[in-house]
Amino acid sequence: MAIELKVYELKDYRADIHSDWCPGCGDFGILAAIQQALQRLQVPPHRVAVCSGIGCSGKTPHYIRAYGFHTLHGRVLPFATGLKLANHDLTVIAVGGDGDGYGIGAGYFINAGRRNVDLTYIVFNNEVYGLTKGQAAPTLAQGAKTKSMPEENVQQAINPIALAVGAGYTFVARGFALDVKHLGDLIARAITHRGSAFIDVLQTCPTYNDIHTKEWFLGLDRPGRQSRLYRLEETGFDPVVKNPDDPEEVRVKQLAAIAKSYEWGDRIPIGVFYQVSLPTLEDRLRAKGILGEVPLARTDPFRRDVTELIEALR
Amino acid sequence: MAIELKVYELKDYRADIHSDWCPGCGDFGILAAIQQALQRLQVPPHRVAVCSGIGCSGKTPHYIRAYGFHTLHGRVLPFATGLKLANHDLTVIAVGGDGDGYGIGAGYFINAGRRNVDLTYIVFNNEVYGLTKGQAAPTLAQGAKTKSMPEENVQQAINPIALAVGAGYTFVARGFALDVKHLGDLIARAITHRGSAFIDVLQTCPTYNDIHTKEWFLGLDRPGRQSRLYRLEETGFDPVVKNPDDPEEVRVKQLAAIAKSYEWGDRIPIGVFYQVSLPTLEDRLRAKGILGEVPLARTDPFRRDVTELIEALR
Amino acid sequence: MASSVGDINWLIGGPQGGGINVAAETFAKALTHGGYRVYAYIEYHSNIVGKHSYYRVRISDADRRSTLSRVHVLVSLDEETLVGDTHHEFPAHRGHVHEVVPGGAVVYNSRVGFKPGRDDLRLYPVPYAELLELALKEFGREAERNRFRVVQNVIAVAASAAVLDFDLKALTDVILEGFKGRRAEAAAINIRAAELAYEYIKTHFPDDFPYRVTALARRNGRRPLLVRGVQAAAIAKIKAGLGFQTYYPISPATDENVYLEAHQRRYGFVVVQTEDEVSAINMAVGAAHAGVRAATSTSGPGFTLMAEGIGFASMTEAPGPVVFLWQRGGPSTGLPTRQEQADLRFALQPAHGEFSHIVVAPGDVEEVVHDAYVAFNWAERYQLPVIVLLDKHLAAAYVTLDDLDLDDLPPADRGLYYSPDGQPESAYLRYAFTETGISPRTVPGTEGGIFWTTSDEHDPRGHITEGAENRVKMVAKRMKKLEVAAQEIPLDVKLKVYGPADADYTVVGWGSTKGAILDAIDELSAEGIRINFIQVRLMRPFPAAELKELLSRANNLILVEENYSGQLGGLIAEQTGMAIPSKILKWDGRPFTQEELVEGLKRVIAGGPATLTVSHLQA
Amino acid sequence: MASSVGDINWLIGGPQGGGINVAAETFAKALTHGGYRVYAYIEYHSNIVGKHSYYRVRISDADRRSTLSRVHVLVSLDEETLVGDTHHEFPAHRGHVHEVVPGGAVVYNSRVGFKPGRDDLRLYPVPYAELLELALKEFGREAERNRFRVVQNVIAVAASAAVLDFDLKALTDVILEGFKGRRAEAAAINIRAAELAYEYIKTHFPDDFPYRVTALARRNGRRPLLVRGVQAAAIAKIKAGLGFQTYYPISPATDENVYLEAHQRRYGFVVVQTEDEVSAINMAVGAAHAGVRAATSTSGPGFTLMAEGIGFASMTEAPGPVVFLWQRGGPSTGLPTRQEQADLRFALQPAHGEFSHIVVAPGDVEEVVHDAYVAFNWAERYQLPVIVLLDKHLAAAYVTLDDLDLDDLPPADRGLYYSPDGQPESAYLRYAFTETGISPRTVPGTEGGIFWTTSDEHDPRGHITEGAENRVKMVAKRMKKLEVAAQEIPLDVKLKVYGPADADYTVVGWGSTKGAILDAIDELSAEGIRINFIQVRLMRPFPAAELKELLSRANNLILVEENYSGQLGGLIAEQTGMAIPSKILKWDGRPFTQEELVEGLKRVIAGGPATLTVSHLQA
Ligand SMILES: Cc1ncc(C[n+]2csc(CCOP(=O)(O)OP(=O)(O)O)c2C)c(N)n1
Ligand SMILES: Cc1ncc(C[n+]2csc(CCOP(=O)(O)OP(=O)(O)O)c2C)c(N)n1
Ligand code: SF4
Ligand code: SF4
Ligand SMILES: [Mg+2]
Ligand SMILES: [Mg+2]
Repeated sequence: MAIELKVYELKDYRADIHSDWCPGCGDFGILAAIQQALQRLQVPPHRVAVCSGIGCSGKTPHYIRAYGFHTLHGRVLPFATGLKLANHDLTVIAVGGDGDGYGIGAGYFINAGRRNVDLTYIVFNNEVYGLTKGQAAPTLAQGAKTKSMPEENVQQAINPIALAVGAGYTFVARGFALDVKHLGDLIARAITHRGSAFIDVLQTCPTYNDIHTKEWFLGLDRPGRQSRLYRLEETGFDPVVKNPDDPEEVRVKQLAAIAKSYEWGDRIPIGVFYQVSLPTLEDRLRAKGILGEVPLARTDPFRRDVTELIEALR
Repeated sequence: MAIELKVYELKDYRADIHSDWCPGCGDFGILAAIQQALQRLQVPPHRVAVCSGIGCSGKTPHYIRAYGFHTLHGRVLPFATGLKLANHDLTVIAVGGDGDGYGIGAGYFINAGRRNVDLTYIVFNNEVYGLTKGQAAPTLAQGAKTKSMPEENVQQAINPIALAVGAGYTFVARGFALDVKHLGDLIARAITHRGSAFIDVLQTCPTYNDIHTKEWFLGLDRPGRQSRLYRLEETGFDPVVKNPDDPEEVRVKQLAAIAKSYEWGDRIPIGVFYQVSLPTLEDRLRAKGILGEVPLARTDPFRRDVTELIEALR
Repeated sequence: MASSVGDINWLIGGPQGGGINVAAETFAKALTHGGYRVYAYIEYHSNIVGKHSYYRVRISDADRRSTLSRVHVLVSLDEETLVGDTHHEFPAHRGHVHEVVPGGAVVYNSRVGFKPGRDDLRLYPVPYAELLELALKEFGREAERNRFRVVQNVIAVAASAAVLDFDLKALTDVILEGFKGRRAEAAAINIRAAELAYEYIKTHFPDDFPYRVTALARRNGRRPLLVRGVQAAAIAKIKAGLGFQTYYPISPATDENVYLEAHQRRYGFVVVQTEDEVSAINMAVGAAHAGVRAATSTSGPGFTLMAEGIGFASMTEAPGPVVFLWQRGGPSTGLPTRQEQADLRFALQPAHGEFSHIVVAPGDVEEVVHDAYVAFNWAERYQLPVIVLLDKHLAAAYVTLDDLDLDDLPPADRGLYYSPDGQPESAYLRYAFTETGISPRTVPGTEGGIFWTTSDEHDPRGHITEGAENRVKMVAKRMKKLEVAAQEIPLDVKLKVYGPADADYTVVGWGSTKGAILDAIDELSAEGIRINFIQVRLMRPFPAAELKELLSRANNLILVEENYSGQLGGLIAEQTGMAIPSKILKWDGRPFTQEELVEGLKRVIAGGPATLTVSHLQA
Repeated sequence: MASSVGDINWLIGGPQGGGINVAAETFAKALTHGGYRVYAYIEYHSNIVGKHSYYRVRISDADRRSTLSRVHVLVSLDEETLVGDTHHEFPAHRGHVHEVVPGGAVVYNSRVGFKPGRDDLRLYPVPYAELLELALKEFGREAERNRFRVVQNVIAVAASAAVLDFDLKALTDVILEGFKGRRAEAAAINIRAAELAYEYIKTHFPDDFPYRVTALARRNGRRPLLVRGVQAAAIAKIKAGLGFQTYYPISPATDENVYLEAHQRRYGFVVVQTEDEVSAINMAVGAAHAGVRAATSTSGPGFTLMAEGIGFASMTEAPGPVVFLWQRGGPSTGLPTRQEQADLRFALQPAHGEFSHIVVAPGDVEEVVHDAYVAFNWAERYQLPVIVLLDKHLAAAYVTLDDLDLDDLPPADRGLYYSPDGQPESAYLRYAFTETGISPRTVPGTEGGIFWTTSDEHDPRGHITEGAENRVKMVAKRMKKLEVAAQEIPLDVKLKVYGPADADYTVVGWGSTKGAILDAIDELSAEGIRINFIQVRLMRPFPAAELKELLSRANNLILVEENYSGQLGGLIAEQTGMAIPSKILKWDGRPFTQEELVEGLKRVIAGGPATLTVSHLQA
């Protein structure tokens, strides 16, 4: 009997449902990039779980043909972590907005960095709360005022890349929603990376964010119409730690990543800022003999003999 | 009539109640340092509000003669922020454990950095959950195992200093609980600093943390018995941003602080890592005409005329 | 002055984000200025652009407080409004044509190839785009037709106004008011487009539509208000001396917060957008302890995150905050933009353990004003958190009122303060045991008034203690305050009765169903049915004795709620031991229309099933 | 075999963190090995070192399930145990001497200048330090007297064993077992110290203490178990196939988690310590959706943070998790290490909106095993979260059992799975409408089984929809599962009746008060009072009809609860319309002792007040 070698096409990653994002929303680009990455890696759709928080971004799983979990506002990382640990054979992608991830979800964003579970976390950074009609997100600069805001923002913006490095993510990158090809590459690298991979995606929100628009990112407002974005990999920037056991190299690479993260305005880097190969939480649990090769979800735990536990109480 | 010039003594900051910390707990040192700082600055006790989370550390307010708010686990920063904005004449000090601040409170730790409200946040970093009997806190290194833990820690530690800088705190320091004088100085500087001041305090927990003990910090285990701690200010390290409007200087100083934060093991820096003078949230609200000079708690808002609001609905 | 218009229901439908709100609210305002009483309500999706949204404006010469199912004039901005989304695997609706009364009007874009599938309608196909083009041409701005696409909404509205024979000038005046500042240049184009559409109808269609809103004179010469719950709540809070408001964006509470944000400078209070609702409640508790009147606003999902902070506020006897809970469809994220009354049970016990708090549920805009205001008095007098339980219906529905009367509100009551004069500091016990359970407080910063507080059980000084005797007394002290509140709160804030005392049927309900219930019993009374209504307002402390008394005297009780399980019914059974035999329940995310409720009540009266489910579909 | 010992209550008190647990548990185990039935329970502060803690061990030859107030042997490790902390501004207790029965024993350090203030006690001053010194000398380790200070506890225990004439060898055997591995070297010193103390009593005091526990023969030759709720729950969970457990440290749930952590390697499941309870619940929901049996354990403050996740699990019909809620004194942080049954109301409606979940409240260790186990079957069969409601009393109390019987438990029931074979992927509807409301599920990773899920309202495929018709059906579908569960769950898991069917008095209660209630009605029955007990176990779906039937047949109902407001009473009134006229309530953070409850019941029977407050103080 011949083994059928199925090749997945892009359409195999598309769910049969129409999106309700605004026309021109950057989310379309991110969606396409995720689908391209999955297709490039030929991950079977039924081996993928896409989890999301709540927001415009949160609707993403519905548009992908894969197991889709549209969870709670700010809780996507704990959910995805539980899912992955329960079935480590799945390719787990978590997505969410910047309010979702850095506002209400900030504690989970930081603490997931401590675990290095093998999953990919993509934040749709549009600097606003899209679905609730354009309030400032934690990435909006202090003093900025988008068209939907009655007053300028009084709170400072956080620096997602610096926080991700500080929290311990082992793959830290930034993408641009409208550069689908490049973003697709980043996502594919993130999925391939063993460990917690984080991608902050600069996402245009034509409806509410009239400051950082497609035109602005692409520099169409500038005399030479030169894009504000540049690719780190094209500048020879080397984000990858060669020897993870060398604390000095780790420190240097982390600092370089953080230093890069401060660049903003006329030149904005996208690409991989930092990458290191460290044991995942799954590896550590396996090393302790707690987790086996077979995912928990496929074990048969119904024949356990607990006599010894009871006897120990005598 | 002569104005009575009251001079506050240390005892004026002591509450008439016995502490229930374990003998030798580092918390005693932090308590003394807070009291010394307040006395040095001669802040009248009734003008001080000490707020805390839940944990051994959370009991601190009870031992200080000042308005004392022992709040919820992980919520001290939002609480203290509300208190301060409602009465900006008060000196507000928030304290809590490392589990409290970096675990359950991580989201508030990060987001408070975005506001720069004028308060001082002191984290009692003992690497364990003291009050719940010694589980790993988010500052305990991966692979470490204290005497109370059944297994080695599988999660990585976060880097509080790097996160605080990334989150936007305008004063970032580290102290040592048993160097009361130095810590008292740091706290006094933090209180004097206008904006959100953060101090991570290395705190010994003789009951549960048998790794980073007083002896270890002081290097009593080393051949030369040389302390592992050193003071940044004694090395000529300059943490202070001279020109807050110069993004380049800000970036350099922030990176220097983060670089320093990676030093651990044989040489551990204490002192101020970073300081910048930026408008506080109160300043920004005042600049907008929202907040006045008189604290909200002392305004009389009961004679408001809302006719114009009603007329606008016709 | 024209004769009674009776009730006319105007409905406009179109894609979300396409300006449907402005269109409907402009018309509603024009009608109000024209002397009509309107009740206007929007249904929309949790989506920014594109999904189906519709807005009903009920036009009457008497005060109405509910929507109607039957439509007299349907104005459609797109095809889906007419035919629904039946091409989907799981369609969400089948359009609005079936709701139009025989002889009713359908105004639509003549470009849409519309087949009504029934022949009792008056069809008004209007060339939206062509009329827009004409208007733009007059200003030489045809090139900007895309930018001005939204003016088609005005065309549709003006066309419907013509059908109804409504005064064009009254409409264009409101349009003009809408364009202030730098947008003023667009006013002329809009007004011209309205005129063209109006003319178009008058020219092409006979002027004999049976429903007409030929303008009434204004009552007592003054323009009435057009007001919705979020505005009423915000104004009452400002009046009450609000000092500090926190929020995290969430529908349907956001509008209240946006309103407050816009007025903080003028009145000198602070609004903080927090990182989540946990932060929102705890900041507000901090501010309350600091001595300001503090509040926060949210809906179910956010409220669930405030649970911990509410228990904390109560345990530490904070003088607040006041929490505004604008219910929406649950559970979980649920139906973010739809109506439901399903958070009552949760609001009554929103965290672990036993603690005192007050829950009040206003039923209309006037009560929103009252309750939002007095909630701050209660919070400070009894030193506990107060929950004002509202909902999306109250938040969003516009109603015509002659005035908002704030003069009859009681004065600010800040409760008991401790005055330290002359006494040693040790004399002050923040949690002193008293007869009422209320201990005089101080405001941090007061010399001689230092206190401690903790979420752990504590002694009168506020220090932790686990002693059994103190525990027994402290719990009782905190709970005692609720008994005192129950004695002090006036009866009509607890309960209200509408209609004849000796009715044959008694409807029991709460919150925003009040409007539909009052309109329905009006209609039934007119048909000779003797029916009245008991409105339960105060949910905690519950007026058990007072209600029991009323219920025992009533004849046939009928519970009306917008949830699945009849939560008020459960609460009444728990508190009075009396079960209400008949229930009319609705949980489809839409408020009762008057007809739905009338129909439901008639079925119950005719001996229908004990539990009757009403849905938007069945009406 | 010796004759009946009746009931003997041994109490040891001393500073927290000073080894009091080990001392008491060692003695309890020795007694169990000696053939006695013990019931042992600790009271301690939320503090690490120094505050007053005490441990009661009730010794009997019959099974007892509650503690006693009256003390026969008081063993004090410090002065506070004797005289309390009455020097404080707000004292927490006045020591335990007043609890000792006339003729009872007080064992204490002879260095303490103790004046009992009553002359009906037998005093046993023992030179703790000197005896320790003697023992150390024999091993040449006097220099280490500080390190071995804790051996004084053994001295005190051994002295009390001598007073009770308990077999020294039985005690030293257990001491020996306690020192394994690198601590073995200390065993000899401890044993020698015990011998010296035992001798000291036998030498210096007459051997005529009236209460004696001269060892019994072991029943059926086998050592019985000494087990507490946290262990029972953990073992049952392992047996049930637990795959994934999350937790955030919190008393009194931590011990269950520590137990599970210690056994994850052996049984191949994963325990994750999360950053908070929000994370704990959501991770567990993720794992449940992924197809493993998932659980989390917490107490009130943590549970309040899980509210949101529970609503989410229910809305998405996750097959779990099972949430173990170990109640403690509330509200807010409250009394972290004390007993209360005050989270029932909250557990019944732990989040906004209406959703289905199951709540079960076991009353003793055997039921903990059963309920913890079947909870996983329910979670998967009905695809909803299940709450097992326990408390600190159940968690901490050690009880003697002959065995833990796991053989009678039903087999694992994983509910309905969808099998994709041959069918097109589009055929699969994760939320298909069915008669039972249960839709067959797939496990992520299954080819042909792809589904979507969302916390928003959704269509059968799991995509968002706000359509009214779907909404009406989806809510009803989710709630229907509860009705099915109500039909399928056996009656004795819902309710149990103990005692004569035609009793004159019927106690109604739930959870861990069961032990005290059974012991109290035993005592009252022996006095000729005809009294029985209805235990309510299943709180949701509530067995309203079954209970109403029972209650209507009962004569005089008496509610017994460890909370302020009588929460079960409220639930019963809500569900059955029946109010229970008499209540015995206790909310001082300590479980009912047998005497307290007997006394309370007698007062009610004698026509006492309708609501009776019982406190530790009054007994
Ligand atoms: C607990 C809770 N609070 C608030 C909301 C309301 N809410 C829905 S989406 C959203 C924010 C969306 O912003 P973001 O996360 O940046 O996503 P975007 O829409 O921009 O993609 C909020 C606050 C909610 N669903 N749940
Ligand atoms: C919501 C909630 N979860 C859990 C707890 C239990 N708890 C009390 S203190 C504590 C941790 C204490 O650790 P840390 O914050 O480091 O303070 P420390 O005791 O070490 O000073 C925990 C988890 C709680 N009080 N509230
Ligand atoms: S509001 Fe912004 S983020 Fe949301 S769908 Fe529209 S364009 Fe996209
Ligand atoms: S447990 Fe540790 S942190 Fe807590 S009081 Fe004891 S020594 Fe201090
Ligand atoms: Mg966003
Ligand atoms: Mg700690």
